[in-house]
Parts: sequence; C-alpha cells; structure tokens
Amino acid sequence: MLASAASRKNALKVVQPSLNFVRGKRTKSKGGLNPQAQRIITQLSVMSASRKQPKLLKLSREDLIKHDMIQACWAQYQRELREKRTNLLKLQYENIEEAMNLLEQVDPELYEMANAEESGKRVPLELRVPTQYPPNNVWYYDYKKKD
Amino acid sequence: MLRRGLHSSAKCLEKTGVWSDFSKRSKSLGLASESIKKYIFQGDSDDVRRRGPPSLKRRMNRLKYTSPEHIDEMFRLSYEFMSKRAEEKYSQLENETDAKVRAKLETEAELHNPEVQYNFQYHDKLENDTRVIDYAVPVYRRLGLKHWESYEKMLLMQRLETLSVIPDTLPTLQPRVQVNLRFPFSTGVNKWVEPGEILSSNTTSMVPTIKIQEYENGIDFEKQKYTVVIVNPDEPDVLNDTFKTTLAFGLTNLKIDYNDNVVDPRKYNESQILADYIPPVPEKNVGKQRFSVWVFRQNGDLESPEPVDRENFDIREFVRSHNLDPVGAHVWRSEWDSNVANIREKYGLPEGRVFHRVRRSVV
Amino acid sequence: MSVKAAASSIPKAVKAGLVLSRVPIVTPELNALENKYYQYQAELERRLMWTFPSYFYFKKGTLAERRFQSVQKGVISKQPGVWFPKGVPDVRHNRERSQKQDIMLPREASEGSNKSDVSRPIVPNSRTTKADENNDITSLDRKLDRTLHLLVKDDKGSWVLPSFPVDIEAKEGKKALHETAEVGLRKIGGEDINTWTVSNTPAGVLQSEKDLQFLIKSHIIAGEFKLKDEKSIKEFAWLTKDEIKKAVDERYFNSIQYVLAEN
Amino acid sequence: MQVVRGFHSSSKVSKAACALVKPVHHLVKIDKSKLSPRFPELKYSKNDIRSPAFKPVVTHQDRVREHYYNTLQSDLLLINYSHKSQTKLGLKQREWDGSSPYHINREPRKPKGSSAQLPDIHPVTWKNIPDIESVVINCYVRDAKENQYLPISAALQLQQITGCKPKALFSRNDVPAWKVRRGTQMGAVITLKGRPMSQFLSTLTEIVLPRIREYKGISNKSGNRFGGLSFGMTSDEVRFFPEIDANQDLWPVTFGMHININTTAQTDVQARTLVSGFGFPFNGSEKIN
Repeated sequence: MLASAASRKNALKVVQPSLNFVRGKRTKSKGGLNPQAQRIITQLSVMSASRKQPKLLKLSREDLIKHDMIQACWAQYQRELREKRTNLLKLQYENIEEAMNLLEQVDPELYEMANAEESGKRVPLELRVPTQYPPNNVWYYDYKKKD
Repeated sequence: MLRRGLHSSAKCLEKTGVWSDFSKRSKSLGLASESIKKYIFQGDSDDVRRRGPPSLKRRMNRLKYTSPEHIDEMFRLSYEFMSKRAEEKYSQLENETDAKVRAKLETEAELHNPEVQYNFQYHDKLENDTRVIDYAVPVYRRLGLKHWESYEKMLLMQRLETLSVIPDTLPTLQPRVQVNLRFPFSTGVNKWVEPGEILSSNTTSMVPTIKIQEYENGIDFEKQKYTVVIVNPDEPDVLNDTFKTTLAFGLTNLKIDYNDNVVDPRKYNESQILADYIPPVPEKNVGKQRFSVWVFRQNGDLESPEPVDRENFDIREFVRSHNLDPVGAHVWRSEWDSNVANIREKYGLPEGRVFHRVRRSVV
Repeated sequence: MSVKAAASSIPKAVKAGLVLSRVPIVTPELNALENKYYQYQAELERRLMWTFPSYFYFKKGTLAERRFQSVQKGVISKQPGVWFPKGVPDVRHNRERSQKQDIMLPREASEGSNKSDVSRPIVPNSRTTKADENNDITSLDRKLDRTLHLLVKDDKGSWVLPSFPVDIEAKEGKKALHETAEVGLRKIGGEDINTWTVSNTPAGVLQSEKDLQFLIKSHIIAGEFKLKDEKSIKEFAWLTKDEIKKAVDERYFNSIQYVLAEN
Repeated sequence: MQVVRGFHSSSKVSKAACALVKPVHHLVKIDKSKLSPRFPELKYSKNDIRSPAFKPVVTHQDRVREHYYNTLQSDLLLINYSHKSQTKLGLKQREWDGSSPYHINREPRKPKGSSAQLPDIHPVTWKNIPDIESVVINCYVRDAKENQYLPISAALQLQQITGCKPKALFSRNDVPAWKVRRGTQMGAVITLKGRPMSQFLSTLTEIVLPRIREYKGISNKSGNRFGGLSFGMTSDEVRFFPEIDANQDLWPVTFGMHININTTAQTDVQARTLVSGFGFPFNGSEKIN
C-alpha cells in the first residue's frame, strides 16, 4: 500500500527510481525505497499492532475469581470515597446557602457584596498541582508586599 | 516438614472473617475442594505455586501456568476489605425483621465471597448439587437470576416472539421463572431442550420432565401451587379452514420449592393430572407444529377441574377462568416423520391424515 | 426557619471569620490498598503492553543502538531438542510474548555529583521536612501532603479560626466580608503575606449568642504569618483537619468541619 | 359487486404507508450479540480481563484528579455559587401560531436570535460543579494534500506526546479552493480521558507552556459558549514536549495542533475559572457571554 502511495505522482517531489519488472524478483524487498519512505514505514510500524502484541492473558479459574474479587473491592472502595466526597460537598452547599440566607437578613448591603458576580475569577498559578516530591525550596517565605 | 509448616503458616491468609465461620451460615457458601481453597487463599506459598492451579487438568499446563504478579497480595487485601463490609451487613441483619430487606442484606453480604463465586461459576447451575449451589440461599438465587437473564431468558423470549407463540397462545409473557424441559433418556436425546428446537417424534414419545426454577425471594411454597399446560396451536381445522389449539398435557396443583423443582411423574399423582400426555403426532405435510409449555402460578388450589375440551382448547379462557398467572414458558417444535405411525399405534390414536397441495375433499 | 428569623430580629455583632489554608504541596500518601492495586494493575499493563519499538529510537548500526542492546537482558529463543518447562518460547522483536518486557536504559556516564551538571542522577527531595521532625506547628513546611489551616489561640485559651469584627453601622464605604477578613489578617499577621481569597461569598456561618461569624475561605500563596498583635492572640498554628479535631472541642469542630479540607 | 367505502375505513385507505417493523409482544430487552454463538470472547465487556481488548487503566496515582477533588472542587462550588438564582432558560424553538392548516405538520420555528436551540443554564450546586471531561487534540496538516506521508508523521507525533492511539482524519468534501480531494488523509485526532488526560495536562502546564518564549496564556476570548475552551500550538511550540525534545533527530518536521478542553461547565466564564485551576494562564480581557 505504501509502495503504491510512494509511486503516486503528487506524493513525492524527489525523482522516483525507474521500476523495471523482472520475473521472479522478490517484490517484498525494501531495498528500493528512498529514505523518506523508509522512515514513514518505520513510523507506521510504531503505531501498528502487528508483531508487537503479546499473548492474550489466560487466567486459571482460581485466578479469575481472585481478579474479580479485586475488581469488586476496588469498585466498592471508589464508591465509598465518592459518597464521602459528595456528602461533604452537599454539606458545604447547604452551609453556604444558610450563611447567605442569614447575611441577607442581617445586612442587605453586605449580602449584595457577597453575592456579586465573580466572572473573570482565576485560580492563581502559584497554587500548583501537588507533585510526588517537594521542590527544592518548599515554601516562598521572602514575599514582600508590593505597593 | 516442620519448616514447610512454619513457612506456609506465615504466608497463609488468616481466614478469620465472617466468610470462614460456618456456624450460622449454609455449608454451600464454602468451597468443598481443599486444593482449590488452598490455591485461592494461600496462592503465594511456594509449594502451592509449584503445583499450579488445580483446576487445570493436565500436569503440563499446570507447570506452564504463571499467575499475574501481585495477585495474591492484592487478593488478600481485598478479601479483608470485602469481608469487613460483609460483616457490617451481617450485623445489620441481626436486628432486621422485614423479610425483603433480610434477603437483600443476605445477598449483599455474600455476593463477593470468592468461594460463593467459584461455586456458582464453575458448577452445574441447572442440575444443581445443593451442597454446592443451594438456591434456598438468597445469594445463589441472585446469581442464578443474573445468569438466566444474561442468556437463557433472552433466548426464550426471542424464540417465543419469532415463533409467534406469544400472541398465538397467550398475548404476552413477563417471565419470572426459568422453565427447562427434557425428555426421558430412553428416547435417546439426553439433554435439556433449547427453546424452539425441532424434535423427532421418537424423542417426544414419553412424558417430558419440566424444571421450574423460582428466583424470587419470599415465596411461600406451602401455599403456592403451579399449573403446567402444553398446547399445540397448529392443529389443522379443515372444516373452518383454520387451525385450532389442542391440549397435549396438563398438570395442576403442583408443589415445588427452590431446589426440589423437577416435575416428573414421581412428583404428581392421578388427581393432579388435568390431561394425560399425548405425544406430538403431526400429520404428513402439515408442517412444523409448535408445542408451547406454559407455567402458571395459581391463586389457591384449582378445585376439581372439570374435564377440559382437549380438541378445542381455549387457553386464554382457561387462564381467565382459573385466575392463573403466567410466569414461564417454553416451546419445541415437531413435524411428521416415519416414526409417527408407531407412536400413534402405541398410544392407540387413529391413523393420521395426509395433506396435499390441492384440497380433495372436506372431511 | 422560625429560630433563624428570631435570631435575626435581635441585631447581633457580625464578624468575618477566616479559613486560611495552605494547599498540599506533595501528593497524598497512598494507603496499602491503593498502593497494591496500582502495583497490580501496572504489572498487568506491562504484561499486556505492545513490544517496545526500539528500531524507531535507535537506528540500526549506530553506536546508540549498540549501547542500548548491550544492556538489554536477552531472551531465550526456541531450540530443537530442548524441553522448556514454562512453554515453548515465542519470541518476536526480542520479546517473549507471554511475558512483560523489561527495558533497560543505558546509564549515562556521569563524573562526580556536580550540582550544575544536568546529567547527574536525579535524587528526589524528602517528603518529610525538618518542621515535621521538630513538630513545629507554626511552620508552613510541615505535613506537605495535607492541607493546613490557620488557627489562633484566643484570650480564653482555646484554638479558633481567626475572626475580625465587621462594622455594620458604617454609613459609607462599607467593606465587604472578604475585604474585612483580608485586612484583618494583615493586621494580626503582618503585611508580607500573599493570599488568594476564594470567593466573596461566605462558606458558612458560626452562630453564637453574641455574634454571627461568616467564614471566608482563602488560600495562602506565599509569605509567612508572623504574629503582630500579641495582645488578643497568644499563639497561632497551622493544623490539619485531624489535628484540629484533637485541638478544639467537639461542638466547635462539628460546626466548622465541612470547610476544612479532608486531605 | 358494489364497493361501498365506509367512513370508518377512510383513514386506513388514505394511509400512505404502513410500518414494516413487526410488533413485539413482550418487554424483555434482547441483546442480540449475546445470543449469537460466534466469537464468545468478544461478548465480554472491555474491562473484563477475559476480553482481548482488556487494558488496565488504574495503573498509578492520578495527582491532577486528586488535586481537583481535594482543593478545586469545593473552591469552584463557592466561586460559582449564586444565592437564590434560578435556571436561565436557553432559547428554544417556537411553535407556529396555528393560523394556517399547514402549520400542523410543519417543523417548529427557529428560536429568536439563534439558528439552534440553546441549553438551559442551571445554578451550580453540589451536583454539577464544573469538571474537565476530556481533552481532544486534533492535528490538521494543510500540506497533506501534496505529501501523503505527512499525516502519518502527524499521527505518530500525537501518539508520542500522549501515549494513546490516534485516529486518522480524512477530508469529507472536495474543496477546490484549497485543492483538497475527498477521502484524503489530512491529519489525526485523539480524545484523552482519565489518566492520559491528566498526564497530558500536567505535561502541558508544567513543562511545555513555561518553556514557550513570551507565552501569554490562553486567550480569554476562546470558548464555544458552552464550556469548551480551545487553543492552538504551533509546530515550534510542539518541540518542547519532552518526548519530541529528547529525540530531535527523529523529528525533522513537527506539526502544530489544536487542543480542545471539554468541560462540564455550562458557560465559558465557569470553564475558564475551572481550567485556570489546573495551572493554565489566561490572557486578555474577560469576555462575558
């Protein structure tokens, strides 16, 4: 398929080696390909599964049971974590609601300011995603207030 | 010897959770085979690993086999984790009185028990050994239900629909029990019949055995009784230029339970027979005839059923008048073959007609 | 609802409480189950992974290829007349297909541990710090894998979230809750502190007989909390949720536990 | 014989067509693929270890996700909270007024001021906090119409950067102005979810973007109105990916690409706040709506 692609007129600007058909000649030989086509073949083979796939896993009955149990356990563990998270968020939401209700009654002006639209809010870049190991300088203590 | 003992005890999974305590739980919730148990729970001890998984039959295969890495350590952790969850379920169960909730809790407590899973997945679910798969235990019913729904229920409904059994005999079916059917071994076909299969007249010459498997929780089998009828909606009715439904077999007031549910001649007596079995004897050139098995839950007893009209059997009227609840069905097909004449002779039936492409006379 | 309405009818003092937290710097510690499960899945993945296409990265006949090949563990290939107890080898592209593939990378030659040398071996920093060892609860370096919250000791000697009175009687230029909290924080903790207030909406409210304390959530980004106002506040501490649970009384903890980060 | 057509049968006669679908007489859902006896191993779901397509996914800690759950999620709830807000109805199709009998079967009118219906915007509660759903990277190579090798390299570039398998992109129409023929491979696309997505996002924010000279950030004008952000990377910027950077000689040409971040946020304003939490800088004045 590639060889045919290579022979397309528009595919290459370099001059094609002239093809002469000889009876009995091995057609699979890649010797005739130019380096660019050769590189594309290598690139294609990196992406393709052919000759790179391992054998299928064949588990014995006992191991299959063990594996199923492991998966069930992980699913249960994740479900518990998820429930815990959702419950906490729900609690947080209810508390925000309660606080805002109270604030509205206590001081409408403060309430207006607290309920103001916050479009354009950005999380600062300094709040980084945690890494597995800390940076050399764990905390930036020498911050000075800018005027 | 001593060294090995120490070695294995250090590595073996301490089976202390609820799933190892059989004082209150059914014996069927545990593995019977010692070697499999050992392989599952002590898979990383050296001698167990050397011997390989006992479920593989050939020694060469056992030698060749390698299990995935870390599976045993991970399994141990998950076993502890899940048995703790099961323990919670059992403690909830102690002060629970509602039968429905109880059955649910009992199922959930055992559903992920590896021994239960092994028992269910690798043993015969149809002809179940109650020491291994005991359908009286809720978890096995749940597993059985899921297994039935994953294949056989869909197959049955597809066959009932494509063979038009459902609008032709009864309008619809919401299947709740698994119905299986087989004919005695003496006829030569020793297997459970797949719905819609075409059977020879020899095979069907004797009374079939019907297995009615209930999966629902909380059925009172002391009171609950079942009716089974087998009808053939394809009997030609030449006079009216149509087909009529005949009753091939009928049984009422059957008693079953979760495990003892194979309905064969030992299970019923003369008084429970609504209509004796007449085997399928299709006449020549009528084509294939459907024999549909219907299983009903009764509302109370069927009091001395009056003799039914077998030749012109109205199954819808029958269901309506006796207030029956269709819960399961099955179907097979029969057609004329060279043995039909023998069967007719054996049962003392009149000689069959032969149909032709051109109708010669009206009988 | 009626209780709340009654509570609001009496004018109470309003306070802006501050939940100042330092977000985790390193990833949370894995528990045994997670750790083992990740290991198990990673091993399965490696077993099922496609063969490494070394011919793409190392061109045939180059020095790099020779160096790469020299550190690879060889595979056993099929030979006539030999019995293989673990099954006849099935080798393709230098990989036994029934096993995972171990790829070794040639070690770069490195001379000395020069700090400026880019190719020096990577040594990760420790996940525990000096502050952890000394159990210095005023340091921001401690418990890198957990969220820390700022707590101060009030005049009664109990740990509370810092709070600042809001002047609700002010006629003009009334400050919003979050501004009050920010200004107040700088008053007690010095100016050299960079914080990010999450929102001007309060995250909750603490009701007491005297006052209403609206909690404003904020993260510390840089700088340090240095105690300035020694009169009203005796001490301060950066504590995790678990530590707060131990330090404060149960009622107070239950009323604020939802704003504290779980991890 | 006289044929009298009664009124009752008129509807039947005037029916233009009848249903060819046979009625079904039961309510059991049938999965046909499960009934076929062929290819039993293909009946397993892909996360079943017996399936040939099985691939373990939970192979390592996902620090980006954990950061979201630990810190971002509750902050976003607070930021997006709006007291006593109601669902804002989006523009919907309008019914015809029925003044003409032809209105009966006519398609409903288009919404006022929009060619398509717009979704409703619900207040953010604990159930619908914005979250990143997926990242789609697409790489369209304009020169592919002249050189068919280029899209192959582009696909490999995507694969190397993300570690997942890309899908080839083919042109759908003839575009004479661009000299594009239908069915030509023009590039590659890849959809990232879960751990590969986290990995890609952290590589982008921690390694690639900081190395770009004078990088300002994602434009604040970017967005598809419904919570999807996109930005582009030039072929030179792509070279900063460590996978490409480490093997410079393998990559004489690199390809620019578009990165689309799909979120569950309902507006772009929400989406930008969310995405900034993962360490993406933003640039320009905020565009609301």
